[in-house]
Amino acid sequence: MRGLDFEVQPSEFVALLGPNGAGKTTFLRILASLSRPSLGEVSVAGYRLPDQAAAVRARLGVVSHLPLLYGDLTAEENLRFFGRMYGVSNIEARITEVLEMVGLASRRRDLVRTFSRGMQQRLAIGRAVFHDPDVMLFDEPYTGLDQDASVMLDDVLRSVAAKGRTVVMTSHDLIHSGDLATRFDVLSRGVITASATRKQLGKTNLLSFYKKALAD
Amino acid sequence: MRGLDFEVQPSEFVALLGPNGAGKTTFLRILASLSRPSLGEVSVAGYRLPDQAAAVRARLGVVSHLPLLYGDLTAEENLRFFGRMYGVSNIEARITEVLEMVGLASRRRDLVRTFSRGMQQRLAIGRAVFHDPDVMLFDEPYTGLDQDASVMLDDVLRSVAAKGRTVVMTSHDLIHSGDLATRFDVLSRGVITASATRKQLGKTNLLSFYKKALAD
Amino acid sequence: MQSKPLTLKILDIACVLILAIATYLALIYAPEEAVMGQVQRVFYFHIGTAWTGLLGFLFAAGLGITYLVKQDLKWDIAEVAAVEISAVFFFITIVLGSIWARPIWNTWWTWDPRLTTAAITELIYVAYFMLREGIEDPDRRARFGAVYTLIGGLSAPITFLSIRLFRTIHPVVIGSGDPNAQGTFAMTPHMEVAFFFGLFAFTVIFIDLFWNRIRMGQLAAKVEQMKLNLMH
Amino acid sequence: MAADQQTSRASFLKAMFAITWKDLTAEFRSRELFSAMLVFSLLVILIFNFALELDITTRQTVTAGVLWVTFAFAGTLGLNRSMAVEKDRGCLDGLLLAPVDRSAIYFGKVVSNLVFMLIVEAIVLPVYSFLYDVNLFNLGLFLVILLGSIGYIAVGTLLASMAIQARTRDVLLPILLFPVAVPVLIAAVKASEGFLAGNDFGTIYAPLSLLIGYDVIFIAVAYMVFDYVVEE
Amino acid sequence: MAADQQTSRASFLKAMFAITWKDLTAEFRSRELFSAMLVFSLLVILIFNFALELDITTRQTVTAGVLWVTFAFAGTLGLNRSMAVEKDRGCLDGLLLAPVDRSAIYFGKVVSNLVFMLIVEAIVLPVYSFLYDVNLFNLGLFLVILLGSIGYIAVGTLLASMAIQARTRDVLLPILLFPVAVPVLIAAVKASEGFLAGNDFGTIYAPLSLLIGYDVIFIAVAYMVFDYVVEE
Ligand code: HEM
Ligand SMILES: Nc1ncnc2c1ncn2[C@@H]1O[C@H](COP(=O)(O)OP(=O)(O)OP(=O)(O)O)[C@@H](O)[C@H]1O
Ligand SMILES: Nc1ncnc2c1ncn2[C@@H]1O[C@H](COP(=O)(O)OP(=O)(O)OP(=O)(O)O)[C@@H](O)[C@H]1O
Ligand SMILES: [Mg+2]
Ligand SMILES: [Mg+2]
Repeated sequence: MRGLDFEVQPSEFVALLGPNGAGKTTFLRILASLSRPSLGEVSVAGYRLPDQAAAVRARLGVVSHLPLLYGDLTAEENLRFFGRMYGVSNIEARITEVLEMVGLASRRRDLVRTFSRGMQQRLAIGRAVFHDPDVMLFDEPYTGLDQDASVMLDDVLRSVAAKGRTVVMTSHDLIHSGDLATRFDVLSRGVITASATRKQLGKTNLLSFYKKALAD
Repeated sequence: MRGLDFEVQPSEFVALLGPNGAGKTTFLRILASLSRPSLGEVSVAGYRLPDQAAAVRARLGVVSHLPLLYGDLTAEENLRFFGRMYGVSNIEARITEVLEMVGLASRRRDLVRTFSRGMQQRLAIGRAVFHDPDVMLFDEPYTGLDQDASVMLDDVLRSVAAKGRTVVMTSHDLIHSGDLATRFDVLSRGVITASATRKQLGKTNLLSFYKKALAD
Repeated sequence: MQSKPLTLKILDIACVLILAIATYLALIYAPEEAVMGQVQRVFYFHIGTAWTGLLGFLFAAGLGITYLVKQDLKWDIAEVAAVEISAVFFFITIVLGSIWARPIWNTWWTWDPRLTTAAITELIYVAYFMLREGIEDPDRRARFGAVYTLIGGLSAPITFLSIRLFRTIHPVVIGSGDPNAQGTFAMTPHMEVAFFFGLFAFTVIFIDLFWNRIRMGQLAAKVEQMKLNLMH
Repeated sequence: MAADQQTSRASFLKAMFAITWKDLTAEFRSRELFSAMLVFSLLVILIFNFALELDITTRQTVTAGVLWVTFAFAGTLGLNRSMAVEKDRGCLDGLLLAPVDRSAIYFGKVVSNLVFMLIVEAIVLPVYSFLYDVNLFNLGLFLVILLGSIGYIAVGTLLASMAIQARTRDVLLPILLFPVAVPVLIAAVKASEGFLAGNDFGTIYAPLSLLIGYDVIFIAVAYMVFDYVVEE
Repeated sequence: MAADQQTSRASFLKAMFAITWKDLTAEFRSRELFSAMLVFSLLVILIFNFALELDITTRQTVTAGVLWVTFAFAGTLGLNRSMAVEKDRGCLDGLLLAPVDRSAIYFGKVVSNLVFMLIVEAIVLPVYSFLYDVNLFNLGLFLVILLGSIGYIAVGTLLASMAIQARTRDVLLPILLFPVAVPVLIAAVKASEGFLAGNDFGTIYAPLSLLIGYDVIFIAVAYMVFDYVVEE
């Protein structure tokens, strides 16, 4: 990852687009302060990263390529554990609420390692929103989700955006991102080559904007 | 996986649909003779499974949730290895061809463990089609692919279908599957609840067919 | 690409001279030791490499701490350099010790605590290189390396201290009244000259190699950077 | 770090016990790790016995050595697995993302690893004393085992967190851990021998204080550097 | 199975060598496993000595035992990693999907594991003979090592393929393998002792033929049951 300046305003919803190997995942890991940029400045919701990463961590919800769940714990135990780590109050009520939201209420006492890929992804999303974070970093969150779960995630993201929270999401699915995001950044070979807000985009088709950005 | 009877004719393209945890992956593993059904009969392209699984293996190409690749070998070494295992003739020419097809020609000498998720998925597809199989089992093959790679995969699947080969594919992406498949099976809680060919479906929308099948 | 600084070139040449002098002092100038005979001449280099090696490990731990505080990769380059040279020196100590031991103790190796602890110390730094090998991200590699040299730097002295819990046949130079130790000898003034010059010689050689190795590390880092720029 | 300073002692302890609770819950459900460590310990003891064909008198003198080597091997097994669980589905990233002091993560893992190790030791001891007909019910020995295990786990947990982040994670831990844990093992063996032989406290004092010193130093150092091992 | 019968001998060998080639390519690129096994062997030897403080006379009699325990431990390390590589990205499924006789997979893995083990042994032997001042250059011993390694790897590869499919893959292998491999180890130790002591062939004949017997039985059994271990 070379020189890279990036800034998200509170209540922005940024869709990070780019071809395979462009560096989207690497970039999100930097935002989550799990990696360090070799050069350049990054700031999320007013905090400079990575220096102020710790300050922002409590308010961060992350969905990555891996589910970040313990296979030997049940769904509810996983949530309970992360609830404690984030100091969430009223954990039990919140567990029920979140499990219902992601449609796993009936499997709450099953071990996560027996879950199918989509069910793990659902729970990973539940885990990411559990502590009601202000900033969300989602790396291809639609992976493995079925129709119902996609609609659920759309709802989650929409309600989050409605509350004025910040979202950065990567996705190869231009339809979902096109519906939800307020800003589109195209990443290619480790640099942001184009950026446009929904307004600037106007009537332009997202796909053609994306293609054009890559062609440059 | 409960009692399950399933049959694919040569040159059919079956899209296997169903919610998370329905058993699609489990089912594909049975078809690939990597698991055994507890009950029921399954046959692929005229071979009964799992008894005649070995006979069908040479003609089988599989893309699963995992890439089935060695991280410590380069892209071309991986293909070379699998080429030898399948007894492919003229391996080197085929490697170049396949790597170009999946758009990894420039990374052919890089270790697979340095690949991004989408690049691994591309190579996994390359690996699955390397020995030009007659029957393909694809489990959510679009996962992680960018626009270009999706188009590439569409082309691959279309050309395969045009050659009269058999494909069974799971996907949560109704648009891609709707475009390609000739038959749609809906799997729910381990049983096939509905099945319709493209003709039977006629003008009915695939999404509404799917929803109806699940509602029953 | 800048060429070698002049001071370093001079130091290189000086090192060759100093090594020659040290060799002369050890092999010819110093008198033959009465009991052990000619092999005893190994002593001057045995101690020279042992001390610079051990101090080098501690020095590396210091560089590691500096890296952790400053988070600047140049300290990592220095740390690797220090560990590498010290590991080689220490290996030479063991080899020379073995050569010495052959006639004195009548064996190449014996399971004397000092020798065992020396071998274990060497293995700590072999493990250090294996750890670095297994990590790709340069920052993480540097951090892990620094942490491990620190742990190693703590462990090695304790290991050496702990041998005082054992009987040992390996002579302990400083403050030892151990009657079990075999083959301690009294140094004549000529021997002392050769001994101290040996210490001095290996210290200077360490510094020279250290400098060269740092330069090499910097060049390697530059090449790495250029490769990266080419790829993008 | 700002947030770390804000973190109060209460939330530190809460996070630490959340981690311990999670490990113990998972383990007491399956009892996998636990039984694996136990069976492995017994196998090591048997293999020792068989390979060395120890006769009764030698056996008496090597009890402490065999016990500690067994604990060390079983300990690596436990440490490796306990950290591999964190890496498998990216859980370590999950922990690092949580707004808690990183040292809470370290101490949480130390406590659960220590609990596993102590339970295994508590079973191995009577079995050993049954198999070899030696009396190991000795409060001094228990104290040494507690102290030795603390030191071993303290440095082991730190090194295991590095090892699992390397490519060779299956094999790296013993290589990193054994050589640096040597002081703790030596001191523990010496002290155990002393207590088992019923020596007077004067002779046991040295290894025991070395053990305590080692524990303190390694916990302190691990506490200070753990951030660097897991961060970024 | 129909396809298996169709598979000609040529394609069997081709598949087998493809697997071996892949393992060796990956390993000779990084030399990770290899150096890990080596360092681990040295550590085991050192630790044995340290913990047990064996005196010289005992040491001579236990050479064969210590050697084989070292090989056994290093062997588990290698087996575990070599099979873990197959599991990591689902590669084992990839192998099982290939239209080759499953026993070709088994023999391919056996050959590469055996190569690793023999290389490590080839280095450990001279080191050991240096450290213990025993002459291990003995054709009979080499034969025993070859036969013993074949038996150990034959059953070890089979058990490792089972172990990695279990949830506790990090810890299961030694527990499964050690008890099963005991006959091989005992026979190997006895035969090695015989050759080292220069006994006449009559006394060595028994353990040697036992060893060959085990090799044949283990290979035959593994060949027959490997299908069941990996399939479905
Ligand atoms: C940390 C590593 C070592 C240090 C600091 C060290 C230091 C010394 C010193 C200071 C002496 C001279 C003592 C005297 O004559 O008063 C000595 C002698 C000797 N060392 Fe070492 N040594 C080390 C490792 C080794 C090793 C690994 C070996 C052998 C393999 C070895 C073999 C010998 C022998 C044979 C002598 C001569 C003993 C005698 O005078 O009888 N040393 N060593
Ligand atoms: N461990 C690694 N070592 C070396 N290079 C790596 C490593 N991991 C990733 N890379 C490289 O970094 C680049 C960016 O990878 P990244 O995973 O961020 O891509 P991405 O945009 O998320 O792609 P995708 O859409 O396929 O997930 C790629 O070129 C990849 O090869
Ligand atoms: N190891 C296991 N142990 C017990 N149950 C399992 C195991 N693996 C999967 N299952 C169960 O089998 C069912 C089917 O899982 P499967 O992975 O086939 O679903 P899927 O249709 O592929 O779902 P998805 O769309 O999410 O990938 C699920 O209910 C799951 O919980
Ligand atoms: Mg990615
Ligand atoms: Mg699935």
